[in-house]
Amino acid sequence: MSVADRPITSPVRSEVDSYPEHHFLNHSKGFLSWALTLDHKRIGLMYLVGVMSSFALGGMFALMIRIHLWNFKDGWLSNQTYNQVFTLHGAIMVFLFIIPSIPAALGNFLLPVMLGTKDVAFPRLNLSSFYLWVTGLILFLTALSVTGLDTGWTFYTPYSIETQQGGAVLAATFGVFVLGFSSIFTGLNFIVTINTMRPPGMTWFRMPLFLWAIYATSIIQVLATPVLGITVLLLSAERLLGIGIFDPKLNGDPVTFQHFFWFYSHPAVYIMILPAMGIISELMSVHCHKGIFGYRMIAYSSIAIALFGFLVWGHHMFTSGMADVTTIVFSALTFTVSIPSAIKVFNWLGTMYQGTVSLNTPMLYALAFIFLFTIGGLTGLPLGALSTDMHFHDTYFVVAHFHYVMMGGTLVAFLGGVFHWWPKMTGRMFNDKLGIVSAIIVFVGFNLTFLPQFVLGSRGMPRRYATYLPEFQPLHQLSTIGSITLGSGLLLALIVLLMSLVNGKKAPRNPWGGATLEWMCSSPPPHDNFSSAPTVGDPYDFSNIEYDGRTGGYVKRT
Amino acid sequence: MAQTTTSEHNHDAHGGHGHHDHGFSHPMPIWMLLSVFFALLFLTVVTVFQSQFDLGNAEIWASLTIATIKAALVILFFMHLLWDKPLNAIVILGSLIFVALFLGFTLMDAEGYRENLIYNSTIEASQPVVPVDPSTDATVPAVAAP
Amino acid sequence: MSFFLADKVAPYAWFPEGASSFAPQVDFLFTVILWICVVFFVPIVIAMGYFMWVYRERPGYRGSPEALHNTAIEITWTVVPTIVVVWVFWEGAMGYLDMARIPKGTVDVNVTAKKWQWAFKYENGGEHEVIPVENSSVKELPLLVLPVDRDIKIIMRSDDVLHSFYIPAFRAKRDVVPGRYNYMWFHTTKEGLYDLFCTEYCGDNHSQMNAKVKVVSQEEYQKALEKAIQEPEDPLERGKLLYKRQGCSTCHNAGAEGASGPGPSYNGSWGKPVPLESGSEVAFDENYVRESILNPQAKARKGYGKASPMNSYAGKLKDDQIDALITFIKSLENANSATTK
Amino acid sequence: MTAIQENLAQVVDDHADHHHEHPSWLAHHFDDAEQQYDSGKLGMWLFLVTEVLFFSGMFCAYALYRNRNPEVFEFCSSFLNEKLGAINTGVLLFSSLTMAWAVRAAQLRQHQLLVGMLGATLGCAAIFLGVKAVEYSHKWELGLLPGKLYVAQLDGAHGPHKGYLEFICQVPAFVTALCAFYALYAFKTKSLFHQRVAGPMLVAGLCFFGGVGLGQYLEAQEEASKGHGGHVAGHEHHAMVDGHVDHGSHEHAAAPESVHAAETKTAAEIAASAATAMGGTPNVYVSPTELKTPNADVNQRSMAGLFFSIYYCMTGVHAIHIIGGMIVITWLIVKAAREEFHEQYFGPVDNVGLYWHLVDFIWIYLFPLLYLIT
Repeated sequence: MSVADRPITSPVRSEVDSYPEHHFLNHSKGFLSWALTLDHKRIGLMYLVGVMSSFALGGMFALMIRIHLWNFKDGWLSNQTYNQVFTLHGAIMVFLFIIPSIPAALGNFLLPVMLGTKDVAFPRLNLSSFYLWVTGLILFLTALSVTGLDTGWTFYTPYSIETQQGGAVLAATFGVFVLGFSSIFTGLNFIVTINTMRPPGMTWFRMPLFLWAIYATSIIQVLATPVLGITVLLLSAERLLGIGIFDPKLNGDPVTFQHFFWFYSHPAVYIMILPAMGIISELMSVHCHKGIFGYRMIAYSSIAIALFGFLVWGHHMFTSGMADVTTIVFSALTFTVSIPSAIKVFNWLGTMYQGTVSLNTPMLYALAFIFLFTIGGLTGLPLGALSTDMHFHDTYFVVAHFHYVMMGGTLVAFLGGVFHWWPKMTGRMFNDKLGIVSAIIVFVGFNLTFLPQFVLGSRGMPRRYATYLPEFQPLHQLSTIGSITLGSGLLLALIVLLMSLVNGKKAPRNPWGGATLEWMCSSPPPHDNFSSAPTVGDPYDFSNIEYDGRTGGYVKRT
Repeated sequence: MAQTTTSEHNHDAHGGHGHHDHGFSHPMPIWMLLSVFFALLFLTVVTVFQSQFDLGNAEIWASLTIATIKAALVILFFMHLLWDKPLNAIVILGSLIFVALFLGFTLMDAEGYRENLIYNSTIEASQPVVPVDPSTDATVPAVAAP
Repeated sequence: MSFFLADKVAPYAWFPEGASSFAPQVDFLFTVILWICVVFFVPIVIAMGYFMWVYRERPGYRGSPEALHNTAIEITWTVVPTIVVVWVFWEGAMGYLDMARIPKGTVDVNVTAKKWQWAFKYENGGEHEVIPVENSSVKELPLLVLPVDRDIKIIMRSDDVLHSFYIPAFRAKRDVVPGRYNYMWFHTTKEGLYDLFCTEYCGDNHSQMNAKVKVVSQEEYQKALEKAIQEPEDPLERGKLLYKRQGCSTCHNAGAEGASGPGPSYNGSWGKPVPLESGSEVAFDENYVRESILNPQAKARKGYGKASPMNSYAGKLKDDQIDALITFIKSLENANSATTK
Repeated sequence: MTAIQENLAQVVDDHADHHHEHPSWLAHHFDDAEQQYDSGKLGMWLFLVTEVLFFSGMFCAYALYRNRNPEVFEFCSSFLNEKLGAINTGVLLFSSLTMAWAVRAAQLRQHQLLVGMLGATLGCAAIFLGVKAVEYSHKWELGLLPGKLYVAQLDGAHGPHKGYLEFICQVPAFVTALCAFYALYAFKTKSLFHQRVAGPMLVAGLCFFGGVGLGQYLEAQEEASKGHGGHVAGHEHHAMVDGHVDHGSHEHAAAPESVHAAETKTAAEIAASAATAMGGTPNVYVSPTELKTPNADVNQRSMAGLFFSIYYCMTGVHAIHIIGGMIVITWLIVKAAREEFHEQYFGPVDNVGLYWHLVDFIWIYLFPLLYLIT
């Protein structure tokens, strides 16, 4: 179908008249007005820039890895360098990009607006958690520049105690500590905001599902991250004083370190995926112009995932010599998590049914998410089942699995969300045609990169290998080609967004026809979001939202 | 959770203790503060006293029970949880559940693989730190190798 | 999707050939899960594409905003997956218990993992031999010989960091954790030469920490055992053997063999004065070599103080073995590093 | 972490200038005082949740290793002076009382009393740290250090390093001096505000050294009882055993007959050590506890060292929280001196109070676990 059919984003629309004179972007000028701002929207934008640039950094490392693996031996990196590269790829992507990406960047911008409040509960705390994030970034860059971290992002002991890169390990662990608190305070802020600051009429079940997801995420952030804090603190004490709690040379127990680490880092997986699911719920309903299917099931399943997520960390340790009983218990609990995730997928499909699907950039990313996340989820089954996991554990099968969930899931949803709310954040429309092209390239490139890795893994190719057996080479080369495609797709997406800032049409109040509160205020929103508490209705009631040719956007029929 | 929304504030959330003249604030009566303090002091004396006897394993549980009573006093009265919004109580008690989860699984597992552990491995770091036995002026040998 | 089906067309596209009693169970469970995935995934994708097309936004079409809820179907798609995963869990757990319960009357092998070398010790105290490999990033690998159709018990210890013992053909994996023993077992079913990997990241040469597993007939196994305990008479040959068997070759380069680092090369250093970390110098002679074997850190060579520290071989080598090594290193007096990488 | 504390509480005067219909203490984005109070309070409770989970990691390590080799913990906890622990517990409990009272004072607009109560809390915190300083420095001199650094010789001989206490006290001394100058300035300018702030700070500074004095007095008592035991054992010309009576006799030091107990035990130990020396199984030490537990090689980095790692981690992190609390309380004193608090706006006092009680709460568990259970 031709894109021009869809009036929503077509570039030849009549001049937008609802563009606001004063909004948060021009509310005040100067560097300090941004550096010291307490406005959640500006903090959100600063996060957005931050996480996107750290994603670029991590992605660069990813490409270095893939290019190195083109040959089964004598790649262009030495073993040491390769180890440092994959470590930094993992650490930067996890701690600097995925975890803050959706909650801290989009969440910060959207939560108060969707909720109908002026700001989050603790604006200063909000700003300080941004600066904590910056501090963490700086510490990671030092770790990178001092000697290069080579422990893997999991800092497993005793390697992290024995490695020669002591300075890097210290810098990185402190970085993780600081980033942990950044994430804790964001979560804390959101929980309080949602609990105590909902305007009259905004009952729990009138909250958009994105907010439910953010709420569930925040619970995990507050409950799990402190354990990571103490873990890395003890680890740096290991390095500095040799306290020996995790050091077998002092009768310490490395397996205990893994328990400590994964008690955070598994729930962290849900910190990454839950907000992504929230975004998809929004995108599906808005771009199908149809209420979300099974609202309550989705809301409850978010909370269920958040809580079950705490019961399954052991499945990262199935082969590490846990006691058999623990292993089996953890395996059983692992499967409980799969159910709520499945429910969500089915509900999204139900949302499309009999809807009015507008195939624009955000929607295509959302559909890509469903495809990729389903693969990611399903390939979790053989990893949760014990006997098969004995074979797949620590192979490329795992690598492919979590990339399908983390990248195919979270990153794609993040991109979809950025495209979806870009007009609201910047007041500019992007070029939808090019956006669609980027979505398709990303989708193809992604599968080309990671599908071969499933086969690699099941044929026994271990993770974190700088050199490998010649028979694996063809699949590795396929994967490398895919990664380059993927990279170019992401680059195109970035270009589309930046171009919109230069020559994008001014965005209407409600370009997609959403029914949640953020579409009720101008784009970009004014400094205080709402001068008076907005009237709250059903966030998914599209019956009286109609396209209005004059503004090029949608309006509520009154 | 509903009573935490701004829409419906009711002072019943403060446990029906009048004090409406103080708005939402709820000053604790001095006698209550003092009696809680002395109760805590008394319990401290008790726990120190009971530690004089060797009760074996029971000692751990005795001390922990007393400590828990003290902690409860602090939380309920000093931290005012008794008159606080139920949500706050849920929050803090919930955290204890997750602590139990964390300790429970980790310790259960550690107990499970205990027999596999190698003790006193002859690795340098775990050598005994007494270099010389004065009586026989000869280096005390390292711990026996497994 | 096509590659999921590849499992049908080419039976060995998905897994390496199975050679242990675990393989059938694992492959069966995986294939079943694979088809479960197909059964869930294909309809989802078809539905997605179908809805995308029929309900696409177009002039003169407006979908109905109804159909927001349907208890029956929601219960269905909650209950069905639940039943499925319960079965998958059960099957997996049973398979795992089989792997965890070690039977009696096994052939025991002691495995010691250290950066970046596997060391295998047979029941009769004999040690593994080393075989050359072509077309790989390493020149030779330790060889573990096992009898076919026997229950093998692997007793694992690590000298330094975490490693993991993985034989894809046997579908068997277990981490090697320092400070404790880990055990695993499997029943060999097929003769052949198989790969053994370290799958827990262990540092610089993690990816070279491989070995070969050779499953042979009972008689050949006995022969291998006898061969394992004897070392050649000639001290030079013996030293050469020990150089590989004791894992010196993983860090020190000798002639054209062995890794170039982290340890210093043996080539052409005999008899010459050696600069030390401490700044002083010492003659590279029998005494120095012996001390460096027994107490490596005592006289660390200049520039190698920072290298990942070598463990002492005190108690691991007999005197005549050390002498043999010395003879071997002595023979490299005029050798020059042919190896580049 | 204190910056966060401030943020949690300080939100209240967050750019109020924009909104003139709001009183200065009510943030622009809150509808009314109660909403602001509830938000702050919920935020604080959530922060306490993170604190609880943060400490749970160390409690987990404690439980794990205690359960793995209890004899180590029995042996090592005899190094800890439980008198000092008990005193500190009392001090913390009292500070909790004053803190709770401070909240009441804030709610009732009793500004003078509020400053007093906060000052008292600050003082107690200082005493606590003073006592801790003595405990730490004493252990360091004995070489009772964490993990790899553990070098205790157990022959009662103090390590070569002396004067750790002086070293620790430098910073507090400097701070106290500053407070003193500030106090002088305050009394010279006769500004009530400055006097209200400087008074408590100076007192707190002095309290620290009070705590040090107290700690040293109690440690000296221990030394005395040990000295006796050491003397007794000294007759046996067995330096190692000597040490053992020293530390082993902690739990007996309370009663006089314990010395005889120590003596008799000593005899047994020499026999034991001699026997084991013959037997070849090496004994690094002989302690009263050994007679109960066959495992004799407790005095190594991998055993006792591990205990002290846990000890220092737990008490150290707790002490850091105390210092953090002191900074926030000082900030509260400043606000209280400005008479900012009233029944509509006492959130900061309440929230800092919650934090302070949690620190107390943690110590209530640390004290028996580390000092008492033998």
